[in-house]
Amino acid sequence: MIWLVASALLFSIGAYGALTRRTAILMFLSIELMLNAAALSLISFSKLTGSLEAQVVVLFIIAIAAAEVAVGLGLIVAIFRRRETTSVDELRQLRG
Amino acid sequence: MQETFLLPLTIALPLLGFVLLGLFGKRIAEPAAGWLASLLVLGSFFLGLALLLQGGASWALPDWLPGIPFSLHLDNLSGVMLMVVTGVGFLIHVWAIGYMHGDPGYSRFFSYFNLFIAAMLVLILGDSLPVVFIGWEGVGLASYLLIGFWYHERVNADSARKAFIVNRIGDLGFLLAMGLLWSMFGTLSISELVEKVEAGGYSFTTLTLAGFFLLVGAIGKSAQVPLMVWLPDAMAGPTPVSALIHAATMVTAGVYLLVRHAFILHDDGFLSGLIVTIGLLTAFYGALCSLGQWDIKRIVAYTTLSQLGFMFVAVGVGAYWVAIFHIVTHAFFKALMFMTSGSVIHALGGEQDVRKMGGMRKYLPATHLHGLIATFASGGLVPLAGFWSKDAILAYSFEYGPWLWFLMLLASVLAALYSIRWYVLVFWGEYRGKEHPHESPAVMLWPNHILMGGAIGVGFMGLPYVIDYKNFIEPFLTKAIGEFPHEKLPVLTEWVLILTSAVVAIAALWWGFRFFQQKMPAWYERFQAAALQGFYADALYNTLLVNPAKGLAELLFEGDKGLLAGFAGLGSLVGGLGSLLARLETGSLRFYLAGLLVALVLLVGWGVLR
Amino acid sequence: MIHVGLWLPLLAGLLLFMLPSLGRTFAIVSAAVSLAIAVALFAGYGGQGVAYASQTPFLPEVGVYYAVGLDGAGLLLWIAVGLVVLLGVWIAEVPVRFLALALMMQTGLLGIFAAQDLIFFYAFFEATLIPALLMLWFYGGAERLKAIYIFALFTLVGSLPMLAAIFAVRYLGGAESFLYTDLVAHPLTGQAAVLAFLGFLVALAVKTPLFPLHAWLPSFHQQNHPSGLADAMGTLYKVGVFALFKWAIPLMPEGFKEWQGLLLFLAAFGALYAAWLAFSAPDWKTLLAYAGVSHMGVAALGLFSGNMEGTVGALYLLGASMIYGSAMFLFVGLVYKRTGSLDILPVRGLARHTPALYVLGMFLLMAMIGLPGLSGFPGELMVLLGAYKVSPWLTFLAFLAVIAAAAYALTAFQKLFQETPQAQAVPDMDTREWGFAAVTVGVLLLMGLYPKLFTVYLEPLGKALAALFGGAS
Amino acid sequence: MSIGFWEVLALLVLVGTGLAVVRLQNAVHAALALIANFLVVAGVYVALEARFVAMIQIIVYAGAIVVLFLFVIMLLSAANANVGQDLLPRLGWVAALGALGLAGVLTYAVTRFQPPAGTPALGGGLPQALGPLLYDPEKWLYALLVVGFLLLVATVAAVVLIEPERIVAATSHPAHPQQEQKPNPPRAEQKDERAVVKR
Repeated sequence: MIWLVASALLFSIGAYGALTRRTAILMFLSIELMLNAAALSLISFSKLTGSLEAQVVVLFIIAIAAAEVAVGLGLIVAIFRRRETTSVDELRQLRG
Repeated sequence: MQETFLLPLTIALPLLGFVLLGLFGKRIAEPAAGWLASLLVLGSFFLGLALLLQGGASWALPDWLPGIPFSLHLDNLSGVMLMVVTGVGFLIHVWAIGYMHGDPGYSRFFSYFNLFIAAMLVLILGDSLPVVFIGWEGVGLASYLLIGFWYHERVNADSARKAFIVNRIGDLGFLLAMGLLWSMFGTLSISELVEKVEAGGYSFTTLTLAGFFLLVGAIGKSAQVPLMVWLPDAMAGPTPVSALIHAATMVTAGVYLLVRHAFILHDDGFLSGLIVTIGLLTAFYGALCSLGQWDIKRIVAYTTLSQLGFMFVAVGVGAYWVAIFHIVTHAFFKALMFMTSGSVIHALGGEQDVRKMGGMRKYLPATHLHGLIATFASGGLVPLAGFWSKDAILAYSFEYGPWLWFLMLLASVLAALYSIRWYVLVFWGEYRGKEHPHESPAVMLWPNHILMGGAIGVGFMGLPYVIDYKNFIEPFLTKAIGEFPHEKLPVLTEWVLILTSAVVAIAALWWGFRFFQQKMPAWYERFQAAALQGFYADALYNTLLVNPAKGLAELLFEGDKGLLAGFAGLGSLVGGLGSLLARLETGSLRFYLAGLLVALVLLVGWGVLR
Repeated sequence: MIHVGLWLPLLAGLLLFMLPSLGRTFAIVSAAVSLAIAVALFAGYGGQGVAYASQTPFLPEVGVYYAVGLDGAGLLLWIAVGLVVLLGVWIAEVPVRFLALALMMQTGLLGIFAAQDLIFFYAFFEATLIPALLMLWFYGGAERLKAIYIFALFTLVGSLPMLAAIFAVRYLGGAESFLYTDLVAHPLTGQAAVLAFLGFLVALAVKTPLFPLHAWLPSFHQQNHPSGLADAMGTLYKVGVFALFKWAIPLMPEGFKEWQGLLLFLAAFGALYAAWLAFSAPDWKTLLAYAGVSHMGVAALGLFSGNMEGTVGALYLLGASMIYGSAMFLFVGLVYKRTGSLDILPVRGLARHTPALYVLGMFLLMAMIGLPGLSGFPGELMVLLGAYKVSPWLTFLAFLAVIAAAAYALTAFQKLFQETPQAQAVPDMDTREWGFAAVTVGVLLLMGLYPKLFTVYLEPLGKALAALFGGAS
Repeated sequence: MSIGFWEVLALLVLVGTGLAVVRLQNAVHAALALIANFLVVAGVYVALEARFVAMIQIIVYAGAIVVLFLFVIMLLSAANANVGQDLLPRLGWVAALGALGLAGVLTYAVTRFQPPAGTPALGGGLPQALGPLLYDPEKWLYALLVVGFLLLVATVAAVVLIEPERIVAATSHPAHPQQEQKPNPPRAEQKDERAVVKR
């Protein structure tokens, strides 16, 4: 049960970070934290309900996170090469 | 009575002329086009005559529309009308061959003319009301085309349009009559309606309403008060048009329609009173206006109006055969009057102002004779055609009420006056213009000779019973119209009436003959000024109806734009909301994330706390 | 054959759109073949009921079938559509892709009239919008975007309630499928019918167009290509009366009864209103747009009368007005070709140089204002006979438009053709235009003089509709 | 489950390193804090009978992914978190409030969770227990294959993203003209459209 609370706290901290961090890399780090919190909650539930399926799902989460990081960091590098910045506040082309 | 396809053939002949001349008009040389059209009408005449002598004919295409056949029916009533339309029509066609000589639209003219004859025949022969209506609007179309024949001038085009629109008011009455009769009886065939009306079992008030609607139609077509304004303007068309359509045939179609529906009208005090009133008003209005005109054709047009009023009175008092009788005599003498006018116009190279005429009896002896006879017939001189038919109307009016007889006598005095005024201004005095008048060619004279014969002789088929106990036309027509109880006046009264009207007509003609040769007194000048404007009826209608209607049209048009703006406003409400929301799209990633977080809190909170 | 007739125009249109080098001849051949098929179907029609019916499961789980078939009204309208498309691709001087769009639109229109499954009807009803919008988008006038916006707003917003009502009809009515036969056997009743009818009504009133939802029409016509082809197709798209007759009223007779009074009034008032303000129209397309609103008001009045005469009149008038209305737009296109403008003023006096065009215009105009003997009249008369039974006063109101129609039509006509002796010289009709004129005038006369050709097949439909309301005739 | 000393300590370390990840101004430090966090999480996994997952967590997450982060930070010299201008300075408050609210809501939610009685053993979360699940076509086999494919695609994508010019140049072909050579759509029409939307 305590690990569920821990996961909730980590998730919230990650969300806070995602909002307050202004460089893309650190924002990404915060998001990894949130992802991890979700995995933690899954493992906790696995323990509480005795289901191995949740652990399988966590494996998938980790694999997909790897893919996501590869693409995400690739994007960051590509954007940096074009605009010489990693600040997300300066990337505002998508406004209505 | 036989079922025969020859009946539609009478219509098809002039229609063929319309098609041929319309399509190949340019390739048919000038006189040929006119003769082709004329002969086709003559063919129709003989075909119709043959069928009539065989005792009538009918033809029908059942279920032309659901429950409505396309049926034609030739009985004595429609037979007489057919004779007039094709007979007089043929003469006017022939006359027009001369009159329209050299016009660039020569074959177009005859094509329209034939279209008119065909439509008029449909109107006359139709047994099913929608078929009658085809003819009814068909003659309206032909009239529109012919009034605006020289459409390059705006005034002609305007007149044509006015005639069509005003006629459409009457047509609406006709349409509503059809709707009402259909809802009452479930049939629109006149022959079946007769039986159903006799059978009874309906509300008489509703039948009165049906009669009223028919009357509205008749008023429009026959240019009665208050829809009379189009007829004088219709003189913008070529003179043969005025003679054929706006004197002899089309304008009498309203009277014909009422007579056809005598079975609806005859028992109805309200309707007959209304018809008499309208007829009287028109008779006086036309007569008075005619006395103030300077345009030779407008003079005659207003006299037509007045004579149509006489016919309406005849219908109103229940003298249906007399109305038709007057149509016949009127067709002859009024066509003659118009064509005499036309000959004079022709002689003077298109001049229509009587102030620039005069003295024509020296230049145009034959035409002068035509004019004289026409004047006498129209003025009601014994024993010309106009006298007998008018006298019959007067006699029936006396039965209806002596006051009506008196008023009608007054109207016939006016009729004598306007006829003689026309005659005097055109043929007497000295020539006041600068042209070199020349007599018309034979092709224009001969039709007039024949019409003159008619204007003299045709009245003898309807002599009063005191002279000819069993005249020809009354029983002939009554067979088709229906017998309505009618008391004959005592012999003495009848004689007194005949003599009175004869004497009065002679006196009025004589007095008018003297009066219009003098210089006009001041009171007459003032009267003339008002009469020239038709007593301001046009101005009144423009102020009261036409301009407000146009104004309302503009108002509605602007209003409709507003309606669209209103709907577009509803749309832009959504658009406005959208642009409000679009401002949330700041492009800032963190801003979006904040929104995501807030939404997440709210959603999860709602899910958990629910 | 019905399937060929239905899908051939779409295929031809797509092919032509991709290969514009096939040219106008290809479009003409396609349109002629469609018309020939429609005529052949009509000639082979046995009389009663839905003929050439065919039905294939499409989504049988939810009860959607590809079901088509034609009754008397459908055949009449197929012929009208086939004829107008043929005339349009024959005469209009437009880019080839424009013709292709018109052909594609033809399939949608034919589908609307042939569909025997409500979902397919709806699909055709909406799909037809696409080519119509594209024609306006690609080839419209300077302010076409505004017109598109309004057109799309009206039609799309209007269609949503109908979609909802379609499902209401099927599931609340208790039918097994969306097939017409099935739905008619389970009509919706009670309050649900009243609301569902309103849902249909909103969509169909836009396409009738019925006052006050006609407001999109003038700008639609003003902005469309001056050749008139798109306007002609738009005129064919006025399917509201048909859809009300075919679907809305039989499926929800109770709902219709509830709205009948209001609808009669709107139809009658709209007929007069549009005819009256058409007098102030500054250009021909606006004038014709309002004239169309007026005619459809009359047709709707007949349909809403709910008796045999009114229904027959409404359907006949619908078919006739599709032909003369479209032909009028195409005719105005011919005028535009000569004068370069569609404004009614200034006076142009064309008749001196173009007597043949003048005569053609006169025929069309007279058909448009319902002159007896031409195609507009039989329908108007039957509407009158039907409507008078139900409401004499509203009939009177609506048929005041007869007078107004004469006023606006003849006035505009006079300014275009008459007056002005020294008009600018323009060429008269060429061979191609003569062909157009001959066919048009022939059809106007045929429909005006021998309405029996179609009314014998419309009469049973009218009787069936009247029977819904216990009408004896 | 009783809450002992180690649990509390692990919780405190988790929260502490988490806060360090989101607050430290040096990105390298933040990444290192994240590694520490992940290692603790891995320990927790072991305690929760998920040993295989714990190993993967250490190898892939702490080992590979965060190291990748460190690479990029150094590659771009982006160690400083305070770059550019903060365009939304008041967002910090929103974030704090939101995070607190989220924490409260989530905590409330998870504390109300009632575990079912009599939990079966998880087999320690060893590969022997997970393997049959992962490779069972009835269960996760296809998902596993798809994820494998996804990883491949992601790898290729990353390469393409980072080296776009060279790759486009290598694959360019006369039959496929470059994007830059395409004529721009007429500008006027787009303006029209805007005008309508604005109104």
